[in-house]
Amino acid sequence: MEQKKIHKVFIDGPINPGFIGEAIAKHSDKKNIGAHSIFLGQVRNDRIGENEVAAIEYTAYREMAEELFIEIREDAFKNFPIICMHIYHSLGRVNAGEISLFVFTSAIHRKDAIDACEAIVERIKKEVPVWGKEIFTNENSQWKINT
Amino acid sequence: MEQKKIHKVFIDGPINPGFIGEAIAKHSDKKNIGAHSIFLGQVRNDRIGENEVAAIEYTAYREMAEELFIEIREDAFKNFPIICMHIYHSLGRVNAGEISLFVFTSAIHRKDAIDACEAIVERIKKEVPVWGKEIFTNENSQWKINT
Amino acid sequence: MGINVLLFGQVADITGKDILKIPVVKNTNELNQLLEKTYPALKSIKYSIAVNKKVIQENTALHNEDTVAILPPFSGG
Amino acid sequence: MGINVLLFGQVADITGKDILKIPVVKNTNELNQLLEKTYPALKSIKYSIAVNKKVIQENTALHNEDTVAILPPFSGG
Repeated sequence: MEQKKIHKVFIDGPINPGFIGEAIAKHSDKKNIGAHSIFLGQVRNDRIGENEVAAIEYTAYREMAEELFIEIREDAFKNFPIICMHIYHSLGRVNAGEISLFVFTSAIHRKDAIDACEAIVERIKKEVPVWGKEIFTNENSQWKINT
Repeated sequence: MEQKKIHKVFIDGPINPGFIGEAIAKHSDKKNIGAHSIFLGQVRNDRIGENEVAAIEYTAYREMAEELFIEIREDAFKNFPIICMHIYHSLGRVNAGEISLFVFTSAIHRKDAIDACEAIVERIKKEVPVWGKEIFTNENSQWKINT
Repeated sequence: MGINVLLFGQVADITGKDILKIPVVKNTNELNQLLEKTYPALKSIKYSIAVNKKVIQENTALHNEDTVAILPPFSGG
Repeated sequence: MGINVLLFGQVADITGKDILKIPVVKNTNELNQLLEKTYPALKSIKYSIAVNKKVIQENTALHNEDTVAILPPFSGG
């Protein structure tokens, strides 16, 4: 079953939109799927005082994060009647306008795909030990705080 | 503003995953976006008795549907602080495993993108005059009923 | 002179056409009666009615050149 | 012999390192005291603690070879 095929979550650098298209295409042979829900996190060029965010540099406590991704995955299959799910998260530098998080759920019915996707995103933001350092256009930096 | 650039919603045949990737890529210059939410409807190979759905053939009352898509768009910008939104819907034959609906919302914050996307999908399913005829593998057919 | 009646999905299957030109009737209730008399199978299905591209909830007056659409349950997406 | 202390984000900036080897202390409260004595700037930030990759909510006994991580607020996604 799909549930067992666990891919690597962390990707070096930004997540390519073409990769997202390919991930979608791979589901065309799962003909019991009726609905996909996708969440993408994109790096914003926030202005903080005089400064503008040029990029975020992500680091993680990988061993712990990878265990958590497995737990989030198992819980998602337990809590929602989904057919498959995928999570990708960037490490390293991701420029403003580039994508750093890709959560993808698929189900027979739309509500299940949508609810699962949202629940997974919330858990990632809250529980997974990843840190983003905002790199400003002037090369100063500060640690990001999630809202 | 983005709000004014209204593209064609209806697409002949399935929505290509590569097209979805390209639509995502186009948002990399909108650097105030922090979150994208995407919903995709995929045609299921449902079994109904002895029959299996091979494809859905979509027809629409186009003039009315197009007015509704504009209204849905305007309401989405009124009701949610989103930065942009796109809807694509197939007409004609879409095979099982192919994509027939693509709803794409973008916002500064994730909750707004997610809530707007879900609200738009619900309105499309409920209000837009589109009909799907399920074509079975034996070439029989029946009109689909949305749940 | 008359009213354009657009027919979709299951309704078009029942009537065998996707457009009807009919003489002006007073209102949508009269149009319903006329259609269900001509195509009794319509009585067995649920449909809604749009007048000039707006779904109506109650009996609505009709005028020359109005476009009425007979809409079986939607199944897009 | 000892405990591995992993330091991340803001905490690693404060300590200037991303790993500390320290002698065994009895529990996480003792570890906290030790760290905040050595790096007083830690007192001014919020952090949580994971013992062997599990976030703990209360004082937790530590043993030889345990791995403790000092985790400033997450900001992934």
